[in-house]
Amino acid sequence: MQETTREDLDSVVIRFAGDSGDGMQLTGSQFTSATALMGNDLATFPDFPAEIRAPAGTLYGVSGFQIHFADHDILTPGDAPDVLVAMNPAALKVNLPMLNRGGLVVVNRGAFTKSNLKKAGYEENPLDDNTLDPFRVLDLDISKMTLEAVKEFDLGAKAAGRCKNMWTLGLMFWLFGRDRQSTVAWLREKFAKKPKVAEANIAALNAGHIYGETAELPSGIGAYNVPKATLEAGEYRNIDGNLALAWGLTHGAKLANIPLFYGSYPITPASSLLHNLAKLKNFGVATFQAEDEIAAVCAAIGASFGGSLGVTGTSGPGVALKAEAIGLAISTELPLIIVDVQRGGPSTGLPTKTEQSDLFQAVWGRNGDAPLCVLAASTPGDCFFRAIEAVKIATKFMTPVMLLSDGYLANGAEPWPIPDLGQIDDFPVSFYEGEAEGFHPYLRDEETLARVWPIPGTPGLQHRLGGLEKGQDSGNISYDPDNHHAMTELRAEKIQRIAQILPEATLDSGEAGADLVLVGWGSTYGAIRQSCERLREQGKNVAHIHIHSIWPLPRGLKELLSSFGRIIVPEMNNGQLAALLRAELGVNAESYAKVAGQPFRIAELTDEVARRMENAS
Amino acid sequence: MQETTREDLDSVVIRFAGDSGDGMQLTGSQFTSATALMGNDLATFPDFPAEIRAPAGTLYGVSGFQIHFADHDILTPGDAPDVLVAMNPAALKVNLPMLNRGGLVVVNRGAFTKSNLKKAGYEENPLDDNTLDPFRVLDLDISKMTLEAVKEFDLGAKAAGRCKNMWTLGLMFWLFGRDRQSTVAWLREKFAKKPKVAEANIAALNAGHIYGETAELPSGIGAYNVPKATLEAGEYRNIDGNLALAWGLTHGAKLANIPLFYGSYPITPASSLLHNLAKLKNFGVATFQAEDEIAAVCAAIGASFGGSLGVTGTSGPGVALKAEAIGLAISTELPLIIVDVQRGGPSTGLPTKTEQSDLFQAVWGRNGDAPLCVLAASTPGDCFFRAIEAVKIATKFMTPVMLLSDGYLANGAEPWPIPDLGQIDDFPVSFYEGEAEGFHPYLRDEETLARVWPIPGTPGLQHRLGGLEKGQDSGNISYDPDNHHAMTELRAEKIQRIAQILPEATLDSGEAGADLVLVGWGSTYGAIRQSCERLREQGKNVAHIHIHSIWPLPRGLKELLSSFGRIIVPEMNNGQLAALLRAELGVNAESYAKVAGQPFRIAELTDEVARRMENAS
Amino acid sequence: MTENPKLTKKDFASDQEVRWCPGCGDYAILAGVQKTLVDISAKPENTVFISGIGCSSRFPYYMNTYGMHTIHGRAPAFATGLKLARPDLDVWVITGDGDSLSIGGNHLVHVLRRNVNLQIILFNNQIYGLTKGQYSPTSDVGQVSPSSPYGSVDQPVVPVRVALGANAQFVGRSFDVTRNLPILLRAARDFEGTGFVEVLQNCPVFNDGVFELITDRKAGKQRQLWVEHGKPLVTLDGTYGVRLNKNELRVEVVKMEEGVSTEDLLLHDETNRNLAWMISDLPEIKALGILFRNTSAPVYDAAVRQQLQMAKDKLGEGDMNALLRSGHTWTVD
Amino acid sequence: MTENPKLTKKDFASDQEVRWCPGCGDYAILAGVQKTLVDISAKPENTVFISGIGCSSRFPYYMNTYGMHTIHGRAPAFATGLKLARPDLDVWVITGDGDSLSIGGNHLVHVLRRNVNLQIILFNNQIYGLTKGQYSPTSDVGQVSPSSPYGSVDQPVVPVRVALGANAQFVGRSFDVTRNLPILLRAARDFEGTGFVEVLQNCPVFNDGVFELITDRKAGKQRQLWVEHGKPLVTLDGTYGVRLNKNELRVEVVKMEEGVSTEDLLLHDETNRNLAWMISDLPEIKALGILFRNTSAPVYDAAVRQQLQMAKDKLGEGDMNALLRSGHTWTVD
Ligand SMILES: Cc1ncc(C[n+]2csc(CCOP(=O)(O)OP(=O)(O)O)c2C)c(N)n1
Ligand SMILES: Cc1ncc(C[n+]2csc(CCOP(=O)(O)OP(=O)(O)O)c2C)c(N)n1
Ligand code: SF4
Ligand code: SF4
Ligand SMILES: [Mg+2]
Ligand SMILES: [Mg+2]
Repeated sequence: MQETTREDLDSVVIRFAGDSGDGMQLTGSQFTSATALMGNDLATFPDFPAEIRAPAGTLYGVSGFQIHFADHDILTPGDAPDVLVAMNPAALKVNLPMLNRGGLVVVNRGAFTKSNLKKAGYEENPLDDNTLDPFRVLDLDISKMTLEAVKEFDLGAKAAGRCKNMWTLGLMFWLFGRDRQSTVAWLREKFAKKPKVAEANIAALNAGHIYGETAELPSGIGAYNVPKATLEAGEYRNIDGNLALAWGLTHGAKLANIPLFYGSYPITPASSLLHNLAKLKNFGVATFQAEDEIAAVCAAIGASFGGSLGVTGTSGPGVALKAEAIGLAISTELPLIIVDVQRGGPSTGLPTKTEQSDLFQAVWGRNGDAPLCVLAASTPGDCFFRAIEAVKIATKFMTPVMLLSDGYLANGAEPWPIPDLGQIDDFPVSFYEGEAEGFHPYLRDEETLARVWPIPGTPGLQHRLGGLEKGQDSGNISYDPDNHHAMTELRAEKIQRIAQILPEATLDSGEAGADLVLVGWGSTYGAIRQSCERLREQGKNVAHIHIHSIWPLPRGLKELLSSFGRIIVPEMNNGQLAALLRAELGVNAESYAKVAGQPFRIAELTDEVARRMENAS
Repeated sequence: MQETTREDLDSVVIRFAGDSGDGMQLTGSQFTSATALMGNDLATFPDFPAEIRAPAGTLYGVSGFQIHFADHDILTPGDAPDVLVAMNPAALKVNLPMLNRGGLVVVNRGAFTKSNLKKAGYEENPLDDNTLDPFRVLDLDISKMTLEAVKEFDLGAKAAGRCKNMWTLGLMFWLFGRDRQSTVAWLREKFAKKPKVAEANIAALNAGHIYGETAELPSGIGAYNVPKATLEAGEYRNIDGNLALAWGLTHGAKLANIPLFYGSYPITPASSLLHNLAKLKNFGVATFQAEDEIAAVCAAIGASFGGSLGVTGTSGPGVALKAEAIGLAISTELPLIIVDVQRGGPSTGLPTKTEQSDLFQAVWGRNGDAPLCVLAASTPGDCFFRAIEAVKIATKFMTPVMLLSDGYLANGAEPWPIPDLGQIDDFPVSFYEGEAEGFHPYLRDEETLARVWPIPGTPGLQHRLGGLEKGQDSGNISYDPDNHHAMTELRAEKIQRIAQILPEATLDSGEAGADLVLVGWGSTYGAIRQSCERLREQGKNVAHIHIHSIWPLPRGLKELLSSFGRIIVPEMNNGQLAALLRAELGVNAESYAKVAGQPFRIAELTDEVARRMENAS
Repeated sequence: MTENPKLTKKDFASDQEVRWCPGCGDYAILAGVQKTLVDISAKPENTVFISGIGCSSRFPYYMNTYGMHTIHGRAPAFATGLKLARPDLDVWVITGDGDSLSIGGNHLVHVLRRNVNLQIILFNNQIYGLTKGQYSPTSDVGQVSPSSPYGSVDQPVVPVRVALGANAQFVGRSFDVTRNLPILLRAARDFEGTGFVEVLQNCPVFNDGVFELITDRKAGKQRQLWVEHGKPLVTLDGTYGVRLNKNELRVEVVKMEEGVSTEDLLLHDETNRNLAWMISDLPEIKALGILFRNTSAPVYDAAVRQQLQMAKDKLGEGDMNALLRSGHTWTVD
Repeated sequence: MTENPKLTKKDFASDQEVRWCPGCGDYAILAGVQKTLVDISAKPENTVFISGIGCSSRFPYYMNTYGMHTIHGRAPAFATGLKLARPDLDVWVITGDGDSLSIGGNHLVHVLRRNVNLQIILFNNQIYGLTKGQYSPTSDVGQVSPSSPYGSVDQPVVPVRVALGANAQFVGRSFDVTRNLPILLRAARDFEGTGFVEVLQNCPVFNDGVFELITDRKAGKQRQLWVEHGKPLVTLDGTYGVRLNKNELRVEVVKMEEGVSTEDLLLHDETNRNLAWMISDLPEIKALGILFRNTSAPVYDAAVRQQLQMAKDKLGEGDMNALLRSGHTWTVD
């Protein structure tokens, strides 16, 4: 076998697309694993339909998985694909408009049947007219070649056909010089009980690979190589946001030295957090699938009363339902973490799409003056650390913490340097066990203003908590006007004091005093950061601040912001952080809103900022 | 009988206080009726405990009713009482601190028994030490005199004792020269089936009155007269906020020419809105006591889908529960009114106390970008007009409207010029009945952006509504990114357009360009207005703007506000409108927060503003 | 649509593509409902389908009637409001086992106890379909699912028992792929009050074959107990019967071949709530059809309307001018 | 509190003044619970009362134990979380008919079906006390109240039927002023699983005397049917008995004086859910005591704990360092 000469590329974006039933998510994640093992930096973006298994061949049934990998640090799944793998006409139709001109299209001609073309709304076969002229095309009957490859296994037509994603993956592995070994191992494990299926899939994978090696590819299409990225040294793994949250919460509870109780009701895109935690029973993690979101949060609060770390996770509509109970946790000053994996709203909205539109709800969505701490994770890996931080704040300040993630973080995976747990300080809880004499449950720490946390079972400290206002000095129900005013201020002040243990506001990139600063939060981190770099490459003097604590805001933010000529806040919502910054800091924060259920593309962000800078000058 | 000479007073504040079982609320409202009939302007403030019927004699069982009446326009129930009627030691203990020095205390010595004194925490009888030295005192054994007055009716000791509030009322009627007739008539009606009880109460009432006429009152205590106020001519009645809301909603639905459907779950202080509406069945008002707040709002939305005006009323914790469903009404663009009669928060908070702390929740308390219209009533009588406005907006713009009231408005009564209904324009709804061809339910009016309202039963226009995002041009479910962005903006823009039919921002008092403007909303109207007057009397150049539409804000508000040197926002919350003004208008709005479950006192507001003005200069 | 010519099933299908997984039991229920509407000569414009959230709750989109796809668990509340406002409409509630028995359990209980005149079809697949396969309140103990990797430990509820306990007045049960479905649905629709129908539904993706023993085209006949008022309780092919053990006040499922005669069997009495209760959760076999029907229970929306009318009859049509002047008023000149 | 000397009722009373209306049935229930705790030698520090919102839900404030006065209707959910976290605690849920059957109906159903090891005392006064007297889900049709000035038209539910329908494993009923209350509460507490006890409670302010026929010190004996396992179903003074009409599968309340002998009567079998169902809503008389008790049902919190333990036994104590390295990892040098 001759050695292939490979063209070096510094970065590639591939989009795998096919029917929901075509296994594109699996294909994508196998490609991701193999790519990660090659030492590239990468980011991914699964994009699937709301229907569980939409009818084959339809436009709305197209499932996509995009991976961006490079020889350098990257932070987003890429704006536009360089390579599109389209397993059927619908996948081609939906995704072709995104493809870069000159990009490579890999199509499975075998799926371009009359009926599929019709379902996709093609009058002509796009493989046979000039539709694909602007692109390089690998036009293959993958269906047929797959059947050929697996025929010795006698699987039956349907099961045999299902191997075509592995054939395709094999080809892609060859094209981009990835190793098949991890996928082979994975197939053997997954189909441990059906070895025939495993071997057929491996045969398909190999056949696709061999096809690349042996077939004469059309001119302009060669084998590529994306050299290793110079990532920081260390041990890496892939991680998605909901996995990182599950592990971070679990480890946070360990650092606090209390058991983790997770109450939840399934909802997209938060469900996998429940699934991940349900697997950690040997870590002492108790999960409770409640009858609804309200019961889930109430159970978590009940568990916190008992000395566990009560956590509840959901998405926007679920947070709305939990608002009343969260108010009780604020009033009773119990630790509680509410994870909001945001999705497109309002109402049921776009359940499988990403958005950042629950910021207002997180900060202000409750009756009464009801402050709590709001944190936001910015990358899948950051979810791990943010979860630990949330546990620390909740237990140290005796308060609910709302932890914001979103659909993009939840499902997107990134290579993640496995943290050295030894470097993370613990913060063990000590339950109050003081004298019964003079005791009441609202005795406070002077510095944090946190109340004591005595738990049932402690002799002599019997007490009752509740949602009625309580006397500052007695803990008993109080209708006294001045006391209510004082308690309202105290609850607000306690949350503000959390800023003291959070990092001060800092620049992510650029310099203080720049012409413009982009202020972001949450999952837009990668896009904003890279867009800033491009803008600076264009000679524009821009900086980037990324906020991880929405409430309280980081110390020094106002001062830092006031050094800039202009503030633009790009958000996947209709301008919520921008409004909050104006309300709290009195700064002139402009909004750049994208509410499309899709992450920002670096190019659109760069262009818009550049445009605004020019219009101003 | 000799003619009494009466001293003229321009205004008096009386506070009736006693056990929950003493009938103080009744006494107060009878005094109010009689006072209204005298032509005084007045305002009232009932202040009762959370317990239904707290044990007799306890401090927390004290029930109060304050009335302020005058020969001039007044707007608040008064800062501090001039007269305190204390039916027992606990009532004296709780209320004496509020009384103006030199004020008059009327006490029922008969209730100052050892056990009552002890329950109130008095070591000595305050009638016999120097506690009352700073005041004028009418020290009477009302219990005994009442028994005497009603003994011929053979009621039994308990029932006879219950007449003592009428004896007291009779005395107060005499002291302030009110007519007994309306109370006599009311007693006869109320006890129509128990004439003996009616006559005994009347006898007590008369006895109290005669006591005033004939007994020699201690020096310094005389008969008073508060001349008529020069109110605008017309027919008047007393009204409290929840009654005005009930009638306003009912009349609003009539003007819209659609039936009113009210779904609710009881909660203080909103319950009486349900009670009031339940009585209006002959107006075609359907009320539905739902199993919870969620079902209440959902049923209202269901009714709106069917062509009714769906309304749901509750207080803060209930609004929290309704948030998810309100999002659906926003997404489906159905008319809906949510009445929030605010109370002290967070959580269960201070259920019987007033507060304005649901503003954030009203504007921003939902998942996703979910805009709706938020209106706020400023006086009990204003509730009527604001309710009509809410109906108009909901039906004209096809949107939910949140109508904010509060405990103070709900329970407080004021004399109200009965409106001439002929002066209020109707705004009949026309359900869409266009062609089936090209029809979809999100066809819009170009001007208001309201969608059409076709209702079930209309042949050919069958359609499905739901909470998933819908295509702007098809009304069908759409996951298209650009469409979602456009729809998000459209929903926001529709609500902004409501400002076009609302009054422009105007000054309530004072002049543009003044040194300082007080910006208020809701039930603080009276206190702010009168405080402004006092400040101007002190030579300070201040103005007052009162906002009735929180979202959208009135047109021209930013321009108007920018004419002032300083903006202070007094609110019964921790600074919510102030934050919203900063966020939306970028103006420098300072907060003056009072979160005490109590309305502002004119004096405290005046002093605080004066203090801040001095500190600045 | 003045003359209303006889409509066909197609007339009740909307222009939206049906988006359930291939082989999903929901297709059969959709067809069954459409057939029912044809059978009863329903008018599309007077028919409304209201659903919550779930695979099953996508149902209204596929019907050429009015409809609302609302929020999770609350469909009965929306439907109650609509029915109170518009008694002239024929209102159907579509819900899943999660939608109606997990988050929406309370609304189900309350619509049933009120006996609002509408129909409820509960698609019971013993799983959360839309959120990808977590166990539901009807899942068997031990169900392995993403949220119960070691098997669920939650005791399930029996939907028709919840309904009976909530004082429901019409309780029926069927399954997806039977021709009897439209018959039962028609009875529910004809019932004045809430017609509650549980439909066992196969989810081939997340819970395939969970009802197979009952619904299998052939073997199922052994275990299907289609009850009929006045008829003995015996399964479709006569294999099993139901007998009362009078000593212990329990019902027993007996094999007919073991010498039991039809006379020994209980006769179905659809007006007897106790009997419905006792046969609602039998071992081995499944009672199907109209388990309970009480036609004499008061109907909520009718009672509400009646009070409205009574008030008008008694007090006259409301007059706001008069109302504003009720009680004490006074005049300032 | 090491030696735990015998405590008295006073030891279970907190320092807070009891704030119910004079004559409220809640006082008697409070005393009954305190007596129960004394009887079972409960430790105040290991006992927790969790309530929702309502007059009845003020209860925890008056107990010198741990407690939470939570939000309306959700007490069972808080209690479930607490019990899962802390199986060592003795957890009691206190709730009203509005709290548990109106807004909280669903949580009640779910705690019962799961059979969490705790006790629920439902104070049923057939009214919303705290919000001043609106009708509740247990109010009789025709109840005049501020929200139903023309009389309520809502059909009520029977609390114990809701419980049975939800698959509850211990169902009891009592009333406020009876000495039998502590006996029943003790049985509920001793039960492994959810001990559900409905207590008929008089609200002298808003619904005075609604249970008078049953609870009257003298006349009530006629109508109180205190059931005992294995004993015939006959009221306290022998006036009425309960007989099975085998032809119609109904139970009949019969006057003993009309020549009925005790042998004709049904014997109570507390393990028979059908019997419990049938006697749960009798005309004229009220079945009281333990209507149903199934001691062999699995207990939720125990099962959850067991899975946690199993996982540890099987996989070893979780190791985060190992977990972080599970699946594919790679090293960059
Ligand atoms: C408030 C809220 N919580 C959770 C969800 C997520 N969710 C959607 S459908 C569903 C359960 C679906 O199960 P079921 O009702 O049995 O319907 P099926 O899909 O099985 O037909 C859940 C949990 C949601 N949409 N809204
Ligand atoms: C979310 C919410 N809705 C409504 C209320 C008002 N509320 C408090 S108690 C109650 C009903 C009380 O009835 P019940 O449970 O029977 O208790 P009781 O007072 O009769 O003991 C209601 C409606 C509330 N506190 N919170
Ligand atoms: S997931 Fe199951 S219930 Fe949902 S559509 Fe697919 S097969 Fe049907
Ligand atoms: S209102 Fe009724 S239930 Fe509530 S405390 Fe008073 S008497 Fe008891
Ligand atoms: Mg289901
Ligand atoms: Mg009650």
